[in-house]
Amino acid sequence: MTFDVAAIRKDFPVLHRLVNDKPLVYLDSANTSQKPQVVIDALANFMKHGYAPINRSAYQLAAEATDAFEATRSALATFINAPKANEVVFTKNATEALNLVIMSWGRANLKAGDAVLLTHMEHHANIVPWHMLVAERGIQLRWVPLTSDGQLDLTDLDSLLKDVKVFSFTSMSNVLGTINPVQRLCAAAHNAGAIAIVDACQSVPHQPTDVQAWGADFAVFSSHKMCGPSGVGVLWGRESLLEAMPPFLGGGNMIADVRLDGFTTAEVPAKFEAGTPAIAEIVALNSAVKYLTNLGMHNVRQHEIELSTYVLNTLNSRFGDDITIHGPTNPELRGATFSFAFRGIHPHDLSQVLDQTNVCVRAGHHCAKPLMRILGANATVRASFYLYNTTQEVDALADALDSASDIF
Amino acid sequence: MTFDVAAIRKDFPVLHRLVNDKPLVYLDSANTSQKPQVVIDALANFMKHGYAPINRSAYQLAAEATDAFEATRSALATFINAPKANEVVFTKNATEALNLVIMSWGRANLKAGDAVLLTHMEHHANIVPWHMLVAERGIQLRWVPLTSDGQLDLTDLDSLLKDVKVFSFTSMSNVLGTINPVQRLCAAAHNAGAIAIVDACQSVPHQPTDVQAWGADFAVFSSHKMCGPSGVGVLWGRESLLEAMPPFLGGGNMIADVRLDGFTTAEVPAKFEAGTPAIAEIVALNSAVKYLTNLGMHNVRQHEIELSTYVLNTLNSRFGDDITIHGPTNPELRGATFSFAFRGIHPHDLSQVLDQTNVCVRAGHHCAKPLMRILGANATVRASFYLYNTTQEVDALADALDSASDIF
Amino acid sequence: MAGLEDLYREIILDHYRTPRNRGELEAPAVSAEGHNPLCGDEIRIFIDVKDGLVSDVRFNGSGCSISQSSASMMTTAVKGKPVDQVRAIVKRFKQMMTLDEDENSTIDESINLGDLEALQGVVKFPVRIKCATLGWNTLLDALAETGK
Amino acid sequence: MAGLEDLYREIILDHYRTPRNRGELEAPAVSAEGHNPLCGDEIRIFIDVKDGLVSDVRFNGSGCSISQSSASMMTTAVKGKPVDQVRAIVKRFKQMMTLDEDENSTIDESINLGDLEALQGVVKFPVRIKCATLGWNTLLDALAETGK
Ligand SMILES: Cc1ncc(COP(=O)(O)O)c(C=O)c1O
Ligand SMILES: Cc1ncc(COP(=O)(O)O)c(C=O)c1O
Repeated sequence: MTFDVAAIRKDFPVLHRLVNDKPLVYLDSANTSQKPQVVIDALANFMKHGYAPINRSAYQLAAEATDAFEATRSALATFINAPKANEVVFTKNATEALNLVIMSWGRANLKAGDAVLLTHMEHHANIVPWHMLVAERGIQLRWVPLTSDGQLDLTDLDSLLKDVKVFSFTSMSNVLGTINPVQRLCAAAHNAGAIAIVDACQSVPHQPTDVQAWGADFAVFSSHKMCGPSGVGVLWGRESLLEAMPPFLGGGNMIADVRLDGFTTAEVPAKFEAGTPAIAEIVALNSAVKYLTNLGMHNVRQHEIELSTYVLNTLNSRFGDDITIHGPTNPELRGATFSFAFRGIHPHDLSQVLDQTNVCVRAGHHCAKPLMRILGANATVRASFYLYNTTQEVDALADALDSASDIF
Repeated sequence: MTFDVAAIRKDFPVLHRLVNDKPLVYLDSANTSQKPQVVIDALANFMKHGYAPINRSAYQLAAEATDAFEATRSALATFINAPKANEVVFTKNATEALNLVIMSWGRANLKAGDAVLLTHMEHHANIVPWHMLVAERGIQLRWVPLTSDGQLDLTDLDSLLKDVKVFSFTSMSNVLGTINPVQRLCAAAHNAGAIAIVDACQSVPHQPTDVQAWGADFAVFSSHKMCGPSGVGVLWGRESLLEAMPPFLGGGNMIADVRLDGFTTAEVPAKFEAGTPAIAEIVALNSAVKYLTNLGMHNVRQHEIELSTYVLNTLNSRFGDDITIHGPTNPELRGATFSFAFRGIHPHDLSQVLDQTNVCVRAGHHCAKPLMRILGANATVRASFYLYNTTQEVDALADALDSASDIF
Repeated sequence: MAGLEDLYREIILDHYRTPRNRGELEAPAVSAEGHNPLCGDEIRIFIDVKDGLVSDVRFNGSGCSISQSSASMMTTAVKGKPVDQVRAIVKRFKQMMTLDEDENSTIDESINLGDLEALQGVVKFPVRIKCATLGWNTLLDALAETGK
Repeated sequence: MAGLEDLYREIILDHYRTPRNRGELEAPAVSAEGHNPLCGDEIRIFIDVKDGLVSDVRFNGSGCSISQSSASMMTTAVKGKPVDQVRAIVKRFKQMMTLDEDENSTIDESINLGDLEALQGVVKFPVRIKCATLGWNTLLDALAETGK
């Protein structure tokens, strides 16, 4: 099967929207992805004909809703090759999933002086909760530095990992596009006696995922970046670790019993799913997983390697020294997410000009301020591509960049 | 305007679904409500034509999405008469909202020995997080008891409130239907020097809400119980209290700056909204608020008083001593949520039989196990009515109850 | 009532109305407690194991017709049986309660569930499977207690 | 470029390319720092207040054309003016930057914003309003510092 982008684009209604009579060139999928019609339909149809509470009621409508809800859990387990469906915990976004692991596992296992290893390319979601735990517990943070082409500098990894209890890192940088050697990093963590938490937000939507091959202990990602509805995040964790962890949020569904003087918790995953979840969105997420599975994640990855090659060739040949593209230059080592500096034009101004031709890119710090400081920038422009993007859209980006020079 | 239930029912597609050739009699709205077509359309249309990240990107699509998102915040502020839109914080459900207040305000303000007052009719969401804080901080919990007809017994309120730092209570019981005198309780809390947290989950969807008239300090509720999408909760809090509170979840959007050695927080409400929110769902929630506002919350309340009157008359006259309905007998003092015991038939069996005629009721402890113990039951059957329910559906419930006696 | 015959068979209702082996046992008998957090059902199983036999068994607690009758039928099925055979019966019963058979475990056809077969109908009502298995899982917990 | 004339007026680009009053001031001058968490822009405003006059003002930091030009134009507008008048100018400018006028505050028409009127076009680009007001809010913070 060849990957038919033209056919795929038909599945995404928003790509046919004209803004000021011009089509949308959506290059912000690293931020959040667009939604195919099947996902929108699944959501609307469930809300129309099948909406009901899950878990707590015995009537048929509720039983059907529960089955549809749990089917997504199983589908996700298969999608990331998790050993068991009950290792999949639903949260509101990847950020909550990270906070859950960091606070629940962290409070139970980390004490003053314990070391945690992060990297210089982490998203705030994998930094700020650790800072909160530093303030609360007096743990210490260490950082894996970067090479000049935006890869992890692993020269001193073993000494950095010495006495470390947790190594928490991103599988792919949301700024540089760098794909990290997750399997190797998990093995190094385990060798050092640490657990490995993988922030898989940027890789799960874009390439095949196998948490067992990774050898990870926890992984997190978000529905909204993988063609699914907003409002759903996923935490996968090894069952034995999840079982040993204290609960995170307290309330309905996460309990076995509640008395005036205390409570006992339910089994995983319920233990970590307090309150009414995003029922309809989680049901509809299954359609996104099916959509991606049908396309084939290997094909998605291949498409993005081809796009990346085209992006690098086009921008470098058209703009030469006027453009500085951050991150690896080898498309095999990166995803199709490109942060760049262009002719000294401030990113905010640049994105504003690009928007005049409907080229939607993000300007800012991309929730990675420590990395921005290392790049020596307050902000960058980031163009991020996904399965529905085309080489013509790369050309549209390049044309729009050209026109920015008219103003500044 | 008269309240035209027949017209309203047309707005809810699921109510026209036939299960085994019979229409659905959905009596589980205290658990989660059904969705009108306008909300489903708003969600689907936004996902089709307007989906984009909020807050962090400058292009037009994102600016429009941000405006739509923030419009819901303002609409909610108006709906509950909050002084300022930025006092409205989005969470994933009311449970997260309660955990946020309890953990963030609680950790900053409560120390060992401090007393917190709850009531015997609280939902687990307003009990378990407090138990977690008891374990973490050594605070002590006190409880307002109930009268025999399921109202708060306020005889000793002043002595119970002595030296209490927080009084946290539900505005309406999700089991008994009891409507509590929120304004009086907030005033009593303030007199005693305590803050007042109102779990408004069961009242916001069913009657007009005015947090200023209440004099509350915090209030929480859920979108999914008020005709809105699943996956969205709301915390309202006084600006000065929110501003003084430490953050809850750490990550993107909630920061002003992040460095390798620490972070500073954004202003409220961003400070409490880490990560990508339920963008599309929050946008669509605005349609639910508009829908309810157009119906008029006074009319909704009036309709439910009429329904309650009919429920009490019908069940008592048809079943006499065979039925025990918990909670107040005066429809003015209660919402249209009825827990009952019937002819000694176990609630689980009863709800199973009712389901044979598509009468959807919940059997269980309704996330209120302490209250169940006080009622002397492991479980009850609960039939809860909403704006789309009719007196014919009350009759259907009664008929279904009758048929249960054939089996047991 | 149409549709419910499979669930509420006469023998099930009989055990519900007239439970067998209801009560408690004194030490040295051991006991275990089970909860169904979904519906609040609670059950306690007492067993007396002597010379490798489950010489006596009792249950109490409260719950729906399915959980109570299943526990009652369970007591009659295991009372007086060797522990090994009891475990085999539990396994066989739980297999019957599974919608998707576990491919790796073979079904021991030599075990005749007898009256317990009446509970087969519960499988069509997935929410009730936990009710039917509550007493059985609690029995396993009680057996584990005897090993301590 | 079509559609952007309102945003990128010539005078704005001029202040961006050739910022006025860029730099720092030594104590006893005071300073304050402002961030735009959205885009990472940072600005620092230094002011020297003597005898009720903002006798000198400087800014540095980095940011987009709108934040930098607005800060530059702001320095020229307030330098040498009495503190009261400076506050009035800030208020007037922020009114101009508001889409919905605050009904309760009257507009002081006596204050002529001069070149600053060029920034009016920013209002059509709501995301950029925070860029335009960054320097001004930071100036208020710096004024508050002088009171300490
Ligand atoms: C690498 C990475 N980690 C974490 C997140 C946070 O995800 P979310 O906003 O869905 O919580 C993101 C996306 O914003 C990301 O790119
Ligand atoms: C009184 C009350 N409080 C809290 C909750 C929890 O709401 P949610 O499940 O939306 O978090 C509910 C509903 O389940 C409720 O009825």
